[in-house]
Amino acid sequence: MSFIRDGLTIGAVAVGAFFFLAGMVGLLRFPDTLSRLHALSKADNLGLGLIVFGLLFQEDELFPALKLVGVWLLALLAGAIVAQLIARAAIRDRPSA
Amino acid sequence: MSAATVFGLCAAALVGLGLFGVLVDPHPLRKIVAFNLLGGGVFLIFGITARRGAAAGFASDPVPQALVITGIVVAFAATALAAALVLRLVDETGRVTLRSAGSGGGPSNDAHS
Amino acid sequence: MPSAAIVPAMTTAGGYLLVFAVILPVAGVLLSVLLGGRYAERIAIVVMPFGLAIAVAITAGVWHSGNVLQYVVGAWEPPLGVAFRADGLSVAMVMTAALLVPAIGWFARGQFATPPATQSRAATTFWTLLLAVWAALNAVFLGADLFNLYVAIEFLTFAAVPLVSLDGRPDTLTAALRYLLFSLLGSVFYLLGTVLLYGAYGTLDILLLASRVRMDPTAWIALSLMTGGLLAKSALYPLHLWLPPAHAGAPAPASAVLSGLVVKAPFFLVLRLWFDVMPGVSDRTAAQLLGVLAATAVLFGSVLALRQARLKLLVAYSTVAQIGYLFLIVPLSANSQIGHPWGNSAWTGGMLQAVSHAFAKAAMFMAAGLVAEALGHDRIAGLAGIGRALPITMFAFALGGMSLMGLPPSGGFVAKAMLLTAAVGEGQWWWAVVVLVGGLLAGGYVFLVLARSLAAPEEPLTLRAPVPRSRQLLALAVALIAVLLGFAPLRPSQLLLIGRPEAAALGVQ
Amino acid sequence: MTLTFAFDAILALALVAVAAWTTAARDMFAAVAGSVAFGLLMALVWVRLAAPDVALTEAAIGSGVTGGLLIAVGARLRRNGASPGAEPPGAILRCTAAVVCGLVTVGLGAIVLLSPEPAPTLAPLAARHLPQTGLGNPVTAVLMAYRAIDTLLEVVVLLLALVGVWSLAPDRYWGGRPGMQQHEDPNGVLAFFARLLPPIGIIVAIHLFWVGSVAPGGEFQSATVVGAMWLLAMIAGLVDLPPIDRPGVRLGLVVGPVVFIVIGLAGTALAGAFLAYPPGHAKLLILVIEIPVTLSIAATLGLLVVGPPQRMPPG
Repeated sequence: MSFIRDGLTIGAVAVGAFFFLAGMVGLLRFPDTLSRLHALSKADNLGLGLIVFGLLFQEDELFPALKLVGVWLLALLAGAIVAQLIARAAIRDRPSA
Repeated sequence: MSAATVFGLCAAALVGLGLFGVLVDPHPLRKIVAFNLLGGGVFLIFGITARRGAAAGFASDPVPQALVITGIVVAFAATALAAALVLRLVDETGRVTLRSAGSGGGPSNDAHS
Repeated sequence: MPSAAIVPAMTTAGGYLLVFAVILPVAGVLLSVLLGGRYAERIAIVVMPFGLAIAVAITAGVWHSGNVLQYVVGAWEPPLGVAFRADGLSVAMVMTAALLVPAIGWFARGQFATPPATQSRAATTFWTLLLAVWAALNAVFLGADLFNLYVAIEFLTFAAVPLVSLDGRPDTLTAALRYLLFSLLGSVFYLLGTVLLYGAYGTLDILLLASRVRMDPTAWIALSLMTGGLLAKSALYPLHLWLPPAHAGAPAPASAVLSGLVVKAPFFLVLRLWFDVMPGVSDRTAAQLLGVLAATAVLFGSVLALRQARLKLLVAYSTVAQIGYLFLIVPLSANSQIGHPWGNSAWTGGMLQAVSHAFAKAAMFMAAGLVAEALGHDRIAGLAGIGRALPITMFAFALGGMSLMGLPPSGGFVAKAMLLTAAVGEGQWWWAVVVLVGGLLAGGYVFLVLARSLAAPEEPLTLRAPVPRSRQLLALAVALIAVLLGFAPLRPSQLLLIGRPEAAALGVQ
Repeated sequence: MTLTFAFDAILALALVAVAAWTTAARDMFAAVAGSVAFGLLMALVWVRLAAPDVALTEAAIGSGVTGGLLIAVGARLRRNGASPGAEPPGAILRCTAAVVCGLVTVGLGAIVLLSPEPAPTLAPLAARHLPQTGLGNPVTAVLMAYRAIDTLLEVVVLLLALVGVWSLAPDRYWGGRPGMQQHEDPNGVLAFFARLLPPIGIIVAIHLFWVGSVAPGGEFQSATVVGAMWLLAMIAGLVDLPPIDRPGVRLGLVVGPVVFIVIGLAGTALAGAFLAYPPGHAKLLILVIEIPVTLSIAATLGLLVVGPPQRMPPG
């Protein structure tokens, strides 16, 4: 039983970590602020979601598991808002505008 | 080599780096940033002291941990005061520098009347 | 051996006074913040007599019992808890602060008086921070726990730095920022040494640490780091660069606090470290090295003071020089041939220098402030005639200067004479030369000012503002204390020995 | 074992690398961003050193509030177009500094390697007296009981920093509102965020506060979250920045240390020493102190970030 749980955790966390890696590459390689932001927020939200999903298998109790989900939701919310704000600032400061 | 030793060496490097930044960076705000790195290194030494003092069922000696919490708060207070000084200085002069009429040890300090 | 009775875990009779000495001014600070500018001055004035009374009570307690007062905070015994401890050394400094702070406060009423129903930024801040400085000084002088002392010196930093930039001019802002950076750097090195000692010996209490500390590399490195940090805070050459602009730029009452009292706190901690925490760790070379810095400070600071064109900068540079004298204690007593550092007259001489300089320098800054108020400037070249216009003020300046020079019968004379005696007695005559040359140079810059002020002005001197006689008399009173200290006996003082281990066994009278 | 060691080693290297990058970065803003990343990595290190209380404090204050403050200052410097008024020091000075820093690093490293492991510790003493405090978290016991005097003085230090920051206001603005820029767009995303988050934040803060007596958490971490929520609301323009001489503001700032001192003095009468707690009531009294202290720290942190008054006082 614990073998299956561990396997699921490892799988989900590994895929999540891959998304983080992809986001990082995007951040470093993409040409302008908006596309970098795109790469980063997509990868972050998905990556963190998968990691939280993977960790849920390690939790036996309900409350800590809910806390984990709460962490993901808050990060999602903050990420979305901050991405919005950065994007607006980027459009406002765009040299052509 | 234990985790405490690894982070201890890391702390030694941070203290050196932070001190270098405080000493040579001409920009006051960056001196403050470097000072926070230096402080981080010093706090880490508390951390490894605490970790090496694990006993009585505690994974880490609580006394140095509490001292670090105090230290972090004091460091923030220092950052805030220094930042406010830098901002006021910029408002007054439009420049960010520690060199002014009052600088240096020479006798030419009577620039203002 | 009465000192053997000091147990770190015991609260002595009257020990609660030590906590009150710290908490009372803190309460004043809180009240000032709560009620705001209208009341800050009144709160400070009300707190002062009580603070003085507490200091007198502590002094009486130590003197009568002939032993340390101690308070274990929260009844949690060290090493887990924190203690406050008052020995002879603490008492001397606590008493100095308790006399000077009210005197400076009274003096400052002329400058920072708050008209009813209005608030002013500088006045509110000054009164709040004056009490904060007092609380911090008491915490430093009475602290017996290395980390508690760290909090105390940071407390002092945050109280002292804004005093420098009260007028908000760009050059004082720069001076304040530099003071802050030097001071923070000093504190962080002190903190680093503290944690190294804790990691090696498992306690922060000074007495416990003294009984456990060994001559090993950790102790040695910790001592160097902490000493280096404290030297930056006390502006010993070559870490003095921040001091002159900061002390000269602050308003006169603030300068008096900073130069007279605040720089003494890190010096005090250096003494604690070298003589109480790690008496065996310091070796002769390190002590001589510190002596070289001290001697350079005396000579270099005095020469620069001579070359200043402004009165307040001259007084500030003379602080750099006078701090040098303080640190001569270390080479002269750390490896005393008598066997115990405090058996040597350098110990008493150095402490007397700390105390008499506090009064002398405060008086000189007060006088310089009054001159600047009266003339609207403090250029030394433009002082002609001020001696006749403000005779009391210039007399106060001269008396303070007399103590700096070391002319009899001032406190500075006795202090320097004792340092000389010790230098000769220890066979380290080269420090005696420094003391003498420093005295001559001090004579030079004091006479420079006096001669200028007594000269006949080219055109009749018009004072920009009237200077109240009460403020002049206050400066004079403070200067007189510095002179009266000269009637202290020319031998190791019994009071300063209270709480020194083995002092009783030594049989010094 | 080897895997955790590898993780620690990578973490340590990353920390040093970020620090080096922060020191070397040419752009000041990059340096500020680097210091935020540094704080977050530090928080991870604290977890690895079995110090979760410190990790929370570091993340909240060391990285969060400090980072926010530095970003705000950096942005204002950039907006003002402040020119860097000084050149870096000459090569000789840099080399000397490098040698000094190298010596400090080597000396510290040597101590780290030479120090005994296990080290002397106060953990057994702290554990033995823990029942007297009624607390379950030994770090809170150190902060609020064994070394409560440090905590009391430190809260006042924070307040003094605020007095110092306020003293930097131009005279005409004394008593007025701080000058932090607000983004007043009631329908913007930020305003939405600032309406949505504070209730959650307050719950988190209460949780952190409550568990602090038995588990990692406590008044400093909780206060930071409260302060951050307040800041968010101020930045989003939902609440105005308070004038610094408003009595409520002043009361909020001092209520913590005042209650601390009052209960400490009561201890002199009831338990025989300043800041001692009568047996059996320690936990309750500590809680009574912690609630106002949390409020005061939150107010102080928030006001430290928004800076000195920059607008005319009302009336």
